[in-house]
Amino acid sequence: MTLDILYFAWLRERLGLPRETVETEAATVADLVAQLVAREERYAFVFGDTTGLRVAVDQVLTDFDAPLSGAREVAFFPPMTGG
Amino acid sequence: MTLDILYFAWLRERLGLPRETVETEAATVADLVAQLVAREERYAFVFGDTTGLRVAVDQVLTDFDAPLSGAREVAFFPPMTGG
Amino acid sequence: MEIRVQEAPFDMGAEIGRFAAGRTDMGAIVTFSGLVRDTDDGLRAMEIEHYPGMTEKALTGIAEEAQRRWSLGDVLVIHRFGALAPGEQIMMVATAAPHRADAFAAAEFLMDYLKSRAPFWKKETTAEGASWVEAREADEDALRRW
Amino acid sequence: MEIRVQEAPFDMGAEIGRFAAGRTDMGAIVTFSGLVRDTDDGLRAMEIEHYPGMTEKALTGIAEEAQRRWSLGDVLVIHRFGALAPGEQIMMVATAAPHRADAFAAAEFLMDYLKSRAPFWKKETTAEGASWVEAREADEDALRRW
Repeated sequence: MTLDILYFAWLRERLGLPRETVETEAATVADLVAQLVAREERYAFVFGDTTGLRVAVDQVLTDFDAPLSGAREVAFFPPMTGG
Repeated sequence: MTLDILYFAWLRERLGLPRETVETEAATVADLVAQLVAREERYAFVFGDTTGLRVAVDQVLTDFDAPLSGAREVAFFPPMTGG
Repeated sequence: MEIRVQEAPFDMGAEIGRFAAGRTDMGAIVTFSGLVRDTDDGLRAMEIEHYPGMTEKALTGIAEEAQRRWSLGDVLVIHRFGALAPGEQIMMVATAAPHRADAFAAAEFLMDYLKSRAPFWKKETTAEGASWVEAREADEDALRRW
Repeated sequence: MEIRVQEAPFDMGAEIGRFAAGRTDMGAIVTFSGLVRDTDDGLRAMEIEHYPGMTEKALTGIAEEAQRRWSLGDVLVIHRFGALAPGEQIMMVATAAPHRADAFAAAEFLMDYLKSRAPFWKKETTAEGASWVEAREADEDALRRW
């Protein structure tokens, strides 16, 4: 499965990239995070504590247990501060 | 004591006058109302049930027990409907 | 703080633009405006009577109380009297505050008190004739939450 | 219902004037606008990042939920992104309803959800440097009242 992964705010800055495309068989968001963390040091830093992070699958806010089957876009970001 | 008495909304319309000046020794608003009611039939109609009425003494909302000593202006009206 | 009681129409957009302009210390502005609403039996006109002198005092007192209760930068109240047509603006309040909770609470407080404690009376003319608007119990109840 | 996410400034007064114009079926209009506030350590600039695509969806979903919960005639949401200076308008919401309680509740609901559920992130630059604004626990708590 090909996934577009997007990063916003300080995650984008720390990783040094706003988006990337990955090939993955991850079943859930948490599986995907584990794969990323295993890949490079900078991901381990960003995803060290996911309790303070938010995730959206195909532009809908969800949680780290969410399944990825059929997903095309996953976004990671800190809590929102609009308004 | 000389008092200006003002009437608003349907009280003004029913009495047929927006204001009048009276000489009175009424000690309280309720005393003043009793004097007016004794004076003419149309006052009896308007003040028949004061629970649905409001009163202001010198432009400050108060109640029918309020003393009138030193007062110069008393206004009677229905509940307000601004906004 | 600005309190205006006037017969003339006002331009709500222009008033709010002016109220908000140039503030760098306030994060939140809340406005409420009341419009003459068409009724089911076809409202033709609304007439608002008020008590000159007391009206200004009552509105000023309500606005001062709001400023005591919440951290506000500014308050604006405009209320019209006289003849109004459906769709016309009857009144507006605006509050500016560093934080949104204060701006919202103060605007609702102003409206609740203005409704039942400022000396205005509405008379509606419809196809059925003219009648004074009756105060709603809900409006008196609304005061109890403050 | 109108949802706009834009980089360009907007004229709050003109937007509200337009939103309110010609309504004869709505008695109440409530607006909220958020302004860039100067901070104690001297805010120089604010940068707002957002998630194009999801932002519009999230705001539309929040506005639709408000319309389900309250009797509303109309809803307007405008939110900017990009670089903003102190005093500039970040965003606004407006609600029109037959009655004021609905207009107020819906506007507060929109703000509470927009704050914590629409994908915007603020970065502030002061004399001390640049930093991402942290979400406040109070904002998350505010959602629980609905």
